[in-house]
Amino acid sequence: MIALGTCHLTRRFGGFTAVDAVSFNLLPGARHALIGPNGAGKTTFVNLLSGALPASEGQVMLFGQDITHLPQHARVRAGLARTFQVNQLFPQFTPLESVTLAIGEREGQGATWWRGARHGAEAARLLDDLHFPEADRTRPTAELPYGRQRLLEIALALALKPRVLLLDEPAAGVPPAESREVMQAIAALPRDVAVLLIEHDMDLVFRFAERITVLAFGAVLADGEPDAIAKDPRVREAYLGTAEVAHG
Amino acid sequence: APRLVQAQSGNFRIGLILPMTGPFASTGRQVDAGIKAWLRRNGESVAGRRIEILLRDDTGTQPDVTRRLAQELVVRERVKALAGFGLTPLALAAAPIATEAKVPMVVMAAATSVIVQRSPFILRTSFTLPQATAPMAQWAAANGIRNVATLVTDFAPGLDAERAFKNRFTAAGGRIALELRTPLRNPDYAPFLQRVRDAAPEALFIFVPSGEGAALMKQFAERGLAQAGIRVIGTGDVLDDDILNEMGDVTLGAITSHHYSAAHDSAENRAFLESYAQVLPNVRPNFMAVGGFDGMHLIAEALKRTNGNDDGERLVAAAKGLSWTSPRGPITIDANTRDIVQDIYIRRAERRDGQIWNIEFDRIPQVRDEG
Amino acid sequence: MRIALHALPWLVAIGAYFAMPEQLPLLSAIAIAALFALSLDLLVGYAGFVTLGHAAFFGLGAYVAGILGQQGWGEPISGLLIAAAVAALLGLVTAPLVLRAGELAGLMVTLGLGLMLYEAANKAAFLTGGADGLQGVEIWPVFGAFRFDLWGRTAYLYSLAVLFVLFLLAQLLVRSPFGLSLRAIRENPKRAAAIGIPVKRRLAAAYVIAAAYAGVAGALLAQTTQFASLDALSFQRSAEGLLMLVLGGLGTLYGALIGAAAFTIAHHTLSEASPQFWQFWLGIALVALALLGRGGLMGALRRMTRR
Amino acid sequence: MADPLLFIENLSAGWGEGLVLEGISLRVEEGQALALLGRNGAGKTTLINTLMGIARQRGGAIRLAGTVLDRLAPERRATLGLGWVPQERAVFRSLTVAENLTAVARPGRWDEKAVYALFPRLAERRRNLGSQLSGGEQQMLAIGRALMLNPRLLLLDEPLEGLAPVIVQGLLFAIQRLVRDEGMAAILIEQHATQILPITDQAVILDRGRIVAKGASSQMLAEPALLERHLGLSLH
Amino acid sequence: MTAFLSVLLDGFASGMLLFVLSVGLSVTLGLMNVVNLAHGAFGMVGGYVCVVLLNRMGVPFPLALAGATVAAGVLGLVLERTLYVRLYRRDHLEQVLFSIGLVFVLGAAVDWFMGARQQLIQLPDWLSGRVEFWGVGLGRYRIFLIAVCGALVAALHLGLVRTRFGAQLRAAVDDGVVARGMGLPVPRLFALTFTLGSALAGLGGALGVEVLGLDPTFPLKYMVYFLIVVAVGGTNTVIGPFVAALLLGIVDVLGKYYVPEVGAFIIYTAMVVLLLARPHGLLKRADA
Ligand SMILES: Nc1ncnc2c1ncn2[C@@H]1O[C@H](COP(=O)(O)OP(=O)(O)OP(=O)(O)O)[C@@H](O)[C@H]1O
Ligand SMILES: Nc1ncnc2c1ncn2[C@@H]1O[C@H](COP(=O)(O)OP(=O)(O)OP(=O)(O)O)[C@@H](O)[C@H]1O
Ligand SMILES: [Mg+2]
Ligand SMILES: [Mg+2]
Repeated sequence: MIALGTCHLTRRFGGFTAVDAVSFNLLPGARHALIGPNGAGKTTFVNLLSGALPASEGQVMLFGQDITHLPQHARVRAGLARTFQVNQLFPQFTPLESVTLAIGEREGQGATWWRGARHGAEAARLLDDLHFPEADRTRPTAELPYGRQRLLEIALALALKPRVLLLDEPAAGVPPAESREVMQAIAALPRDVAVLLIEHDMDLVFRFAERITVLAFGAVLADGEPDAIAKDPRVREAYLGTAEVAHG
Repeated sequence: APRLVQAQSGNFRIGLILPMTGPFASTGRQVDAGIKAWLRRNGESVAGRRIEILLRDDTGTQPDVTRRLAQELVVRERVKALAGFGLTPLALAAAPIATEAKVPMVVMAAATSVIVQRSPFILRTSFTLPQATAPMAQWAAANGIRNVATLVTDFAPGLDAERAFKNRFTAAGGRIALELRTPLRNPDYAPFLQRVRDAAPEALFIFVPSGEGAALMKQFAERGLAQAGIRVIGTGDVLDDDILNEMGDVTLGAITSHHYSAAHDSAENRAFLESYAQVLPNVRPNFMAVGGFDGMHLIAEALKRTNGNDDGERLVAAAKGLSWTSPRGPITIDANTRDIVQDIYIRRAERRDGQIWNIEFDRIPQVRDEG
Repeated sequence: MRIALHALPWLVAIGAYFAMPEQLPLLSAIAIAALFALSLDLLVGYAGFVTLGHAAFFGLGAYVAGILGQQGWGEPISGLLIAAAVAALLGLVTAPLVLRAGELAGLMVTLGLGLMLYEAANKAAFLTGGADGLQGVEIWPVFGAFRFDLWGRTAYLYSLAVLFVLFLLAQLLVRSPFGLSLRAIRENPKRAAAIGIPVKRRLAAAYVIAAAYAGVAGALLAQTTQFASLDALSFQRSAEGLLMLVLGGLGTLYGALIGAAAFTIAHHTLSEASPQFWQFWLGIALVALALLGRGGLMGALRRMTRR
Repeated sequence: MADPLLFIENLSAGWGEGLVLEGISLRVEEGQALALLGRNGAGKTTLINTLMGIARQRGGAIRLAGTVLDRLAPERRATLGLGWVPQERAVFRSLTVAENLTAVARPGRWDEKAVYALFPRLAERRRNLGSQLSGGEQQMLAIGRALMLNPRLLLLDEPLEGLAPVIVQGLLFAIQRLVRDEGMAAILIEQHATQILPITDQAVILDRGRIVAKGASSQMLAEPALLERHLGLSLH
Repeated sequence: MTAFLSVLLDGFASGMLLFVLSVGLSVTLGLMNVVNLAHGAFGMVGGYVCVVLLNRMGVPFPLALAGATVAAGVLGLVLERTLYVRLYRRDHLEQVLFSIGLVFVLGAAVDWFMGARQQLIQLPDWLSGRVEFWGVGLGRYRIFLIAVCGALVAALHLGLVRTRFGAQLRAAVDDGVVARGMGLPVPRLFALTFTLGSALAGLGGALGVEVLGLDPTFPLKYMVYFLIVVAVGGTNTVIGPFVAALLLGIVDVLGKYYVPEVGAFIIYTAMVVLLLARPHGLLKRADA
């Protein structure tokens, strides 16, 4: 069984092909990283998977179901959650409110109109798990320091209890110490949750990933075990440069 | 609980509801000035009671506001007469209040036929469109015009005018070549006039609300319809005295029918012009102003006849059948319909002493509404 | 303390009935305007969806209730419900069009649809009375007992009661998860979709609810004045509703009440004092408020109470 | 003694009524790079934004080459020689890449061509709108845009975030060259202290709005315990 | 056939007028992102200035046009510096509240000085009447409108949208704070542009007097049309609104000529259809 798969997935903007016939599989429970040069099409790929952008061609399958034409919210219902590279938060909501809202939607209570919101306790527990400081939970999101907003970005995705989680540069702007904590929380997700991580911090990537796919110019350049990728000369030239790669 | 108190002394309050702002503001200004002119001329005391006018703005477009204002005026301000009413829908909205409160309601501007039937307390001192239009049709037929296009604004008075013209003109053997209705808002007359040109009638009959006539006449000239041998005929609204002079040479020669022209030659009118000039200098009174002037006169006469008694039913009874010589000429309030009966004049726009006037050259005496 | 604060507007409203028995027509007008502004608040203030054509629903409600009354069904409460249903139906039909277009274009589509309905009502004179308005509306006494009188007592209490009930309902709505999700959509539709909120469906629901509310407001106007006219459908009506809402403050529900009251009273008093130039003073007031007070009157009130 | 390029004394600043920074004193000489370190919320961005005149300065003094900046509008500061790369990048969304660069250009060594040479990717996307760039491309554009001002002092708020490793290397090298060879000065914020300490001359660590450590970068690199204490950072 | 051409040209001219009236709004709303519903009020002021110069002072028509443009521009500049500056960063709806208030104030002020009546002007001889080309007639004034408008479009497109000034302006609108941080004189850019928008409104108002008439309700009466043009045309451009205005003018006039019964339906339907087909403006594709 494949958790999330694509078949010749393509996205064009005018004459420019950002994602070029990508066929890709994410296994249940995978700890998979997607790396590649800037503008390679990683975020666009995630947007296609999550339904934020319609595909020009190709298919997206989630647990065997064709979701290519499902709207975003239906994909979320089906167990697919994502974070954004550039924060997408509710500026006037407090973190607690935001997470409560996400949990409520997950539980299918978003259309309830006759009583107040529940799930406050579960939201608090989730923020505890992520070491989200108590004092920042009830301030408007807009006033939080950037790093805290990044953390909330992840909390919102985790609140949905996804079976497939797509993380677009979750650690960018977060100090290494904290990002490690975050990645630990993600690594500690149930073993059947598949995670796709996009990240330019190679420490994190090689610490986390069991498998790596490299995207360049919209197409798959390489795919394999971390060790093999680290040694691949094409990947070194296009992406890694002379960086030391830690092994975790 | 509030109650209508029957006061027989003190001020006689009149609730005057007019469009003082908005697209029809000039109507309100004219009527208001007409009333002020009457008070200036005749004094503010009638049958021992001081006349007090409470002016309210209905903006000309909101019937529910008009209705509420009428309601407030009778309930809170205890007015003993309602007056004004610039447009048909607004008058219609207020009619039930007059009925229920039993106060006379003097319509000074609105001109659709039906209005007076909506309440036994309504009296009218303006005119009706059929009343002003039918004589135009008759004159046209009698003066060798056989084939006419009509162009009216698409709202109740316009439809009244269209119907009246058609009935009378075809009855007299004429033919309607084309019937056009222009929208009330954003009328661009060019395409309509182009159609008129295509149809090439002998004359074009026009009714548009006052103020609109300017744009229409300009377009008429610009399109060269006159050169194409098409004459302009219409009701006096088109060549409203308020702006006639500024409309310029394009109006010269246009024939219209109406009940009042500022150029009307009579002692009453000269006196009216004089007091009006004291109220609103530099503005020529138009048919709206004379409607206000005569409406005020009607209320005052009725009040005199009841010896200052302000009971609404008695006031209306006293007003019915009244006749007098107005600045426009002899007029009567029909005892049955409570509508106005008046002379209608056929006029031609001409330049006199450097100014343009509607010069009356024919008269159809004592015309009734045939709505 | 909080409860007292919440009860205050309603106590004022009931007090006004006794204190100002001669001002009841104005007070009814305020209640109706408040309901209209409230319906806009649900859509604009909470869901963040601005419309310029909301009068379409107001006017439709007015004509439905009016035509019912004219055709011999003058029972007021069922009239309100039918008007609400018809307005909601129009909302349901037009929602996909309006939501399809996106922000500025959607706004203009609401405007266009509103203007089209206006023209349609104008042309359908056999049904609506055209530019003359709907004549001969007769509304039966409320509960068979309270006649709509010249002083406007029944009209006011009836309008106020309807406003009160719908206000409570609105309050329930905005505090519920549904209401929260509307606010979330306003704050960030992209993220809202990514946490599984069906954005368009929720907005459509808000649109339909707001339409029903506006329909009731229109029906109230038609019933209490026993009259309906084109101006109920006009752009001016939509714009005035928005002005009241912004004046009072968006997204608080109370702002709609305060804004409607303030605007209507200011309009009324100024135009009584100066029938020709009241717009000057009203304009000055609006400009000053826009410059001074963020969040409208409610914002100003909040800042004052916080001190 | 001659004024340093940037002179900050006893600065306090914040947002609205709140105070974030207190008692900050700093100097940056021409041709020097300063690393500004600290945890999330320490006030790094607030410091940079205060220099730009965007956060509110409440006390103390800021001078750029002797000119008092305290009350100057942001645009004046920019023309005096500050080149700012905001943390959120904030490229102009409705301008193309080329327009983003030319709209702010001031004469000097850095022009469109030089920026494209540093970031070839931008040249390829020259006609794209700012809103249609990838995250990393936006970062490059934000840096390029600041360079187009030909500033005397670059303020780089987490400029490496979101850039591919190979680009990071190139950029770090370029900054080093700018400072050493062209005499530009720079303040660099970065979460990964180890990445920028090697290319900066001095370093400052902020914690809760105060300077808690200050010294030569090389010395800091040699003191992992200090970094760990203030940044919660273990180097390996 | 000649009738058709004649009507088509009328529609063209009517669209041109619509454009001149709205172009100021596409500058303030489209480029500056300020919901300036008082746009029509600046047009009205321009119109009245033109009327006064022409009728009371006997100034030649072209000079009166220039006077109207300058007067509206100066008024815009003064109001921008004193009032509008405070509203740039506010909610769009608060801008609506403000600008409607301003419409009321200016409308009432004009009423105070000039009265509520229609204001009319007499065109000079060289602009009145009609010329015929191969049997197709067109009013001289409409030809004049077409010429002025064509020149405006070209000037604005080349001088405002596609220049460094235009890019700086858009940058300032995208993010005023960052733009200032990049050394752009944002307040000056805004003041200049707002002045330009108001001046254009004034010119439009003055040109419109002859065709549309003028009274204190002018700003509200035509507000809907201005909005339609800008919304259908799309923001960030002047060519879009230009095409939109032409299209709407032609559709409106042809509709009135061939199917006068449907009245104003046509223009509204056209607008809704265009908006649904091209939500981001005529010249932009949805996903670009
Ligand atoms: N709406 C759009 N129109 C045109 N081009 C676009 C659009 N969106 C993205 N692109 C282009 O598609 C390419 C891929 O972008 P994408 O955001 O997927 O890159 P990425 O791999 O996530 O890069 P990064 O690592 O920098 O985030 C980029 O070159 C970008 O400029
Ligand atoms: N625009 C703002 N409005 C109000 N408060 C702000 C704003 N920006 C930052 N703050 C507050 O200032 C304090 C310092 O934040 P700042 O962004 O300067 O930290 P930082 O060191 O840059 O953190 P990070 O590493 O997350 O970028 C925080 O408490 C934050 O909430
Ligand atoms: Mg990306
Ligand atoms: Mg920061």
